[in-house]
Amino acid sequence: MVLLLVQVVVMVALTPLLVGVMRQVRSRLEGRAGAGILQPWRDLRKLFAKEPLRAPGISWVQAAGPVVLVTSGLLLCALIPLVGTVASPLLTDDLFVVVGVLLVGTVALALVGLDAGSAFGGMGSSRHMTIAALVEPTVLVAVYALSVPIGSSALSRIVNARIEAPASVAAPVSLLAMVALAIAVMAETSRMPVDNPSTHLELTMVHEAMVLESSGRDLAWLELGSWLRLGALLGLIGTLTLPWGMAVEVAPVPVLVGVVTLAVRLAVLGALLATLEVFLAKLRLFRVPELLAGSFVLALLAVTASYLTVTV
Amino acid sequence: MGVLLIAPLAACLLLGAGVVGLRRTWLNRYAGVLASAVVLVSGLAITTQVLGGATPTALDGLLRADALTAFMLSAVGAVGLTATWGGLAAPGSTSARAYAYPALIVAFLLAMSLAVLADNLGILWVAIEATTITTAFLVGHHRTRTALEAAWKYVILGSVGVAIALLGIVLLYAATVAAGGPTLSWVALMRPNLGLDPGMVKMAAGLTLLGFATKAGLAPMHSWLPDAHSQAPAEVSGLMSGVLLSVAFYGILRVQAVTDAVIGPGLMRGLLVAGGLLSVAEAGALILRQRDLKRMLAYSSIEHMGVIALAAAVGGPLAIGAALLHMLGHGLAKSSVFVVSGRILAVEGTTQIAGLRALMTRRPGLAVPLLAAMAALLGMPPFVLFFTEVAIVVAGFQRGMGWVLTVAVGLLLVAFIGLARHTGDMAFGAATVDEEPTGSVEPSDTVDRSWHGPRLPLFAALGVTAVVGFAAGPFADLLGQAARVLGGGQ
Amino acid sequence: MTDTGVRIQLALLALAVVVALLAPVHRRALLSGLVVAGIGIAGVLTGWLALTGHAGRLTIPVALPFGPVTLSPAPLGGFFMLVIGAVGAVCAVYSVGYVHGPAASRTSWVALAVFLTAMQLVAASADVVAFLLAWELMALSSTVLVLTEHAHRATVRSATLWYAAMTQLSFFLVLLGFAVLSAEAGSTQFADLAASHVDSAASNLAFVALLLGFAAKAGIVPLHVWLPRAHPEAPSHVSALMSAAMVKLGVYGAVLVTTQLLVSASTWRSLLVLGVGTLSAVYGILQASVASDIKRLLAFSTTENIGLMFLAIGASSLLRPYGSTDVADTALVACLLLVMAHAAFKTTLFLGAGSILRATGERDLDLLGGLVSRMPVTSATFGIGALGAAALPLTAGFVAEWVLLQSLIHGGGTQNRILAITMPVAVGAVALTAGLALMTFVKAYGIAFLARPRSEGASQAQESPTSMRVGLVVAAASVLGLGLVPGLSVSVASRALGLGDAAAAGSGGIDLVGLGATLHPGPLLLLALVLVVPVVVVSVAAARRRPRRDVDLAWGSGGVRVSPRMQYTATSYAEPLSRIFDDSLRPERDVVVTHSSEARYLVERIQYRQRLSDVFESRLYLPVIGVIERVGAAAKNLQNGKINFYLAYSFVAFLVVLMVVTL
Amino acid sequence: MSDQLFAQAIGMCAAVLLLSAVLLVWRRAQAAALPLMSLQGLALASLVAVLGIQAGSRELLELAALVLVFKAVGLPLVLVRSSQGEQGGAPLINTATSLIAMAGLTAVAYVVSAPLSALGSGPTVQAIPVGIALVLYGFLLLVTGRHAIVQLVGFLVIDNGTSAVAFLSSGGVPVIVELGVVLDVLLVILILYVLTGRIRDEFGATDLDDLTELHD
Repeated sequence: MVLLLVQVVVMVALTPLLVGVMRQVRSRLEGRAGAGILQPWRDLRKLFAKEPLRAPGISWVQAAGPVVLVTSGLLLCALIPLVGTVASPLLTDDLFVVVGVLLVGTVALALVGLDAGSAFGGMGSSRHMTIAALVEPTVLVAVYALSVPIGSSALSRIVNARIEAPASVAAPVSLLAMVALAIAVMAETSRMPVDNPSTHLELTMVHEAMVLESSGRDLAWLELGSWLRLGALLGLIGTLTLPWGMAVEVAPVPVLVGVVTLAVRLAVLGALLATLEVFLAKLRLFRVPELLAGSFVLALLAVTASYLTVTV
Repeated sequence: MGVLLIAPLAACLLLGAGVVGLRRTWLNRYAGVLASAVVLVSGLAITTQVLGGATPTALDGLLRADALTAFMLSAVGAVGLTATWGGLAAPGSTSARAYAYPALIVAFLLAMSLAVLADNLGILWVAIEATTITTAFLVGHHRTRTALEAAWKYVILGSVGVAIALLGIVLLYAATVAAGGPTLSWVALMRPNLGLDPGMVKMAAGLTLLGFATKAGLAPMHSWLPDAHSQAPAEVSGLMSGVLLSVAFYGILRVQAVTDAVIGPGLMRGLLVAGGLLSVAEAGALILRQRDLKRMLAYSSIEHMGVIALAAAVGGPLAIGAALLHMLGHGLAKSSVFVVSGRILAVEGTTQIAGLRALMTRRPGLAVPLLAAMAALLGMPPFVLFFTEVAIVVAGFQRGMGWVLTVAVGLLLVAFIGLARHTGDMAFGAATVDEEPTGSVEPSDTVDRSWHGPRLPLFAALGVTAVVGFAAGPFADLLGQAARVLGGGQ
Repeated sequence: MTDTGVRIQLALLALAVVVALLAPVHRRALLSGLVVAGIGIAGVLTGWLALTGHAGRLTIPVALPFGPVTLSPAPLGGFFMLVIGAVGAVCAVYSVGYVHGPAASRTSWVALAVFLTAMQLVAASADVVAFLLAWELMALSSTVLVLTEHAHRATVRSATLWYAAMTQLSFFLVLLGFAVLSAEAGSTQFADLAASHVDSAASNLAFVALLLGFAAKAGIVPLHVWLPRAHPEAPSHVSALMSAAMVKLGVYGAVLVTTQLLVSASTWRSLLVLGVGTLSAVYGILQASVASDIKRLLAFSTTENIGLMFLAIGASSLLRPYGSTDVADTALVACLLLVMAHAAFKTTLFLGAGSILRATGERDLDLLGGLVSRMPVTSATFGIGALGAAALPLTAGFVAEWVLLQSLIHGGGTQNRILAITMPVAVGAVALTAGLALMTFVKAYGIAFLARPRSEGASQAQESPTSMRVGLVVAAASVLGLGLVPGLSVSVASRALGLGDAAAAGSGGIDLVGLGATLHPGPLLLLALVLVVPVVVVSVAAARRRPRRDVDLAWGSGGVRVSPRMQYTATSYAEPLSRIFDDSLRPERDVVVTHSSEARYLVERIQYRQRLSDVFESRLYLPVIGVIERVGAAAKNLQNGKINFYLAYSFVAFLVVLMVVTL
Repeated sequence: MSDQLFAQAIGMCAAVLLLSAVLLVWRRAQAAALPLMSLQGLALASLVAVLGIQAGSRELLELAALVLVFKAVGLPLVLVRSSQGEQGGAPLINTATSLIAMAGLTAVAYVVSAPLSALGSGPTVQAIPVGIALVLYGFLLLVTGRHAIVQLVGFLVIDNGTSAVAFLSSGGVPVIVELGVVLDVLLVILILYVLTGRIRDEFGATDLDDLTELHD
């Protein structure tokens, strides 16, 4: 139980920094000075101080939605083995449960978008849900691919297996699965090829359109919730690709080492993602299904490869 | 013991003479009901005797009553009662002069009772031909051009078809003469190893089956049926559709019992399957685009007779029992629905399906019995036709005729869709077609709740059809004995 | 013991008929509703008795020499009686407040009582004739119920015709299948049929006939066309009963056939069931995601869930011959869990749709909106139902789908190439279905309840009366209850399948022993609550310093005058999907621009109309109907009125018979 | 009556029967052809008489008288009155085709009566195919006839054919059945006579092409 709380506290602290680093890397590459790594923290503090507005016809979903999003983000950080791989018997860190919690957040965000009652909120919510619907097969089949060699879909057992057999990390099956999962994560957290987070053109927005009508602390929670999801998912990819340095038992030194390696992993992946975004153009909305179909085929190949290689 | 057999015939004769002689208004009105009541009562009385183990005979062997006869006589009585009592004319409308109509109805019942009671196949043929004669003028009763046309076709096609049966019976008699024991009595013919020549019996069987199939309305000899039943007055078409077809089929069952003993079931099974499937196919196809209610009901009769033919083809105690029960159920349901169609014609002025709209909202008094009877005909539980159709399919598969039943079931589905669509078009929908009813469903004054005629016969008929499926005890024994009488043992 | 249960139900049915016919009008709804609820509860008890092994026999006399017509539910039948009884009770309580107009008539109440009892008897029957009798009674009573509002809408009649025709097709197929089996076994008792599962051509024929028959009743894709037509037309408590209970009997039949009557190792049979299930799941939810009529959406989602159940059955019969029996058993347990979960959330959703329909008079999502503040209880319960349907954590839907996914991924593909191919495709299909379900129910809930009302009816909506709310709350509670304490439902399901309770664990969680996978929703909920406390504290603190300020205009990127019509509607919400899946949905779109009369360049009004067709209907059913119509037309000139033709028929028949007889 | 004479008499009657039917079809069963019907009745009656004399049973002779009264005199009389001098229209197929059809039907009659040889090989058995041929001719008349009268004649020819087969194959069915049959035939003819009258009042002529209103 302690490990989970540690992970939550660490992630709440780290994720705004992660977003700050990504924005900083991106601005540096684009030749801009950038607002510094702590800018996201400053945004949060400002937003918590401002008063949220309520237009006519908006219901309690406007206030409850952000809280649900943040909570699902926190749950994600608790369940995914980021710092250590010690699984508690009662709290199953099963991948399907993780995906379920992720989807609760997605639904909350979509409902907030719809409740706003403006055309853009509805548009963003519709596109977000369409993409979430098309991403789901990729995520689940990628999970299936990862669970085949171990015979269980519990994350901690997958990561432990990877730690004991480092060669399996580089095996074609896991590579295929990781690429599919990466594309899925980029689509789910509305990053560049699918959606441009820093755009001002409402008609091209997906994620931003849903938070258009929120203000004050609602917007703060929404932003923090999205960052937590981004951080948790990048952390998941990180632990799966670079499983070394994770705490194997709950003791001060390994946990500290785990936290540090987590921070390093997040920073590396964040920077990598930021540089990738600089060089990628945003896909037209109706090309996204092709991307997701491609990632689904990759995941499917991963599964059949894992079966056939084992039998051959 | 034999007096019970003569009772229905004598009573009908007496009634007919009374109608013609006395020419009283009340007698003209109730003649039909009295005659069918007498037939029913004597049928039930004979049933109690038969269940006691006796097989009464009368007129030195010309009439005899075994379980099958008892069942059929009760069926004739029951359906007759439903049709005549249900179709009872309004009190004031029968005049003393119109004695021909009731007299012919009584004669019709007499002919059918004779056909069922006769032990001699010749007398059976004469009685069935007599039914054509008595109903000729009943079909032409309305004196319209179409009624006249229907009557002409009915007489010509009916008599010519049945003449083929006479040829068959003559050849059967010739076979018995050649075998040394000249007889046409069914009891005698059923005695084992009579030594009849198989070739002759085969020819006699084929021709008799074809002849009686005309009167039973099996395709391809059915063409007179839709015209006759749609033009005849409601109670007459109820009687004809309900029980005349079954009496003709009773003839086929009797002949089948005789010939199967000699030449085996092969020939009759083949012919019955062909006739049955053709009937169900043609009825199903023609019901789909049907425009007139009474013609639709006539085709539904052809379809049900096709099913009964298949049951007879399958043979065995389960299938024969199901065929008999199917005859009773179909008779009761069909006569009720014809009575209702008569009332619809009287009240709405047309039986064109396009002309009848939203009966359920405008005239529930007519729509409810129509729907109940149609549900029975469509084979919905708890009505008995559901049990019989299931029994026929199960028996068919148990005796190796699976493919025939599969095709039949497919055709029954087509007929079901046709019947359901037309009944739905007539019964349901908004009352005023041009605009949806606003607010309250209907101002109550336009809703005509009256039944336009006696309710009890319809309740009784449909009630019996619903209950008879579950009636074990004496009824089931009668059915079992009737099936065994036909040598349903093999 | 169960025979007393069945007797009680039949007695209550008689009572319900008497009450419906004799009770005074203003009391009729309450009394009949309670008696029907009594039938439901009696069903639950009988089911429980059957599950706990207290079987008893009740024989009904039948005129024809069939063999005894017996009613003695096996554990599997008991499980379905339990589910159907519960759904029946909830719908009956709900209907006391809901029925109005023709739905409150005597025939409707009698038909409702007969319908519920017939469903119980189908699950309770132990021989072919009892099964078919109850099956057809159920069909007849449900047709009467679907016809309740025939005077109000013209579409009711055509929908009922489709329904009656497809139900009769299903009855005939089941009849043929059982007839083949009884011919094989020589008796009509299920016990004897189960004993004689020989792997011959006849049993293959019987399997296909029975599968198609039960698929037609369950609404599996090629035979699903009646479902989106009949359910929207029936009164809502009837659509709830039909969707949550009646289609389950199709699943009951399929499970009965695959696990008891026709157990066989031939893979083509399980692949057929698996394929049909997958196709139904994906196609059903795809049509649901683009449907804008709320009841049509729910009907298609029923097709999807039934597809998942058939997928589970197919997977279990595919896995069984390859040695992993406990994985196969888990797949069957998943199927029964899906049955319970779907019964729970579909009842909630349909009853919710009913209360929306009663309050606003609208069924089209594009005309609803803003009901969350006007109808709090309905929106809360509909929300929970939507969560369950979208299979989100802590609901019954999630548990069922989790067990299904566990059984699929532990499919042991290593032993066999077919498994190596089918299992991933099945997981992909289940995932796509779950995704689209998510989209569908966010759309349904968001458009119906959130933002501003899009029509007059929606703006004047009031909350529904108590009995409806009681029904809704009980149904929603069952969705959450089954989600939070899945151990109970898993043990019931495994006892129904005769597996003992190997798969249930303490504290309500599931421990799939064979698969080594565990799921404990309780602790997960606790952890979530622990994490939500600080967030709420921060929010409340901020709220005290900075309370929410009301403005009269939403931001809308520029504060333009915002009318409710500018909001997204269900059609526009699903527009990206209909564009992505356009080859299977065949959308027909036309935009009508009406220019103002004075100046040709000024546009007065733009109308966007979109019609989505059901590809199975347009490709499969309409051509077949066309052929039948042409045959009907061609057959007409067989009876062309000329007497010479008729005589020619007789003459030809005479000659043919003469030839047959002599040669 | 010696066997040889008996065989000749039977052959003679059968020949006359067949000839009358052929002539009937040839003359399209017009009103003028009605004497042929009485000829046919006469031939049938004589056939029965010959059988009666051969078997020496008084019953058969009485039957012969009955047949003579009805079939030779009564029914043709009804036919003449119901046709009221109306000249029937042309049948559906021309006379040449109908004659060829009759030849075919005669062949069919002989093929079909093969199983009847089981009755022995007396002269009467040889004559049975004539009876069956008569039935087939009656059917041909019915199918091709476009007039009420033609159909009446066709029906009568079928009935004569059946009676001939009955008497030839088994010396006549039991009396009570024979009486019933004759009564039925008589009643049917009377009904058809009344209906023809009504058709003439309704449609002005007894052309059956007017009777096609009832169709699907």
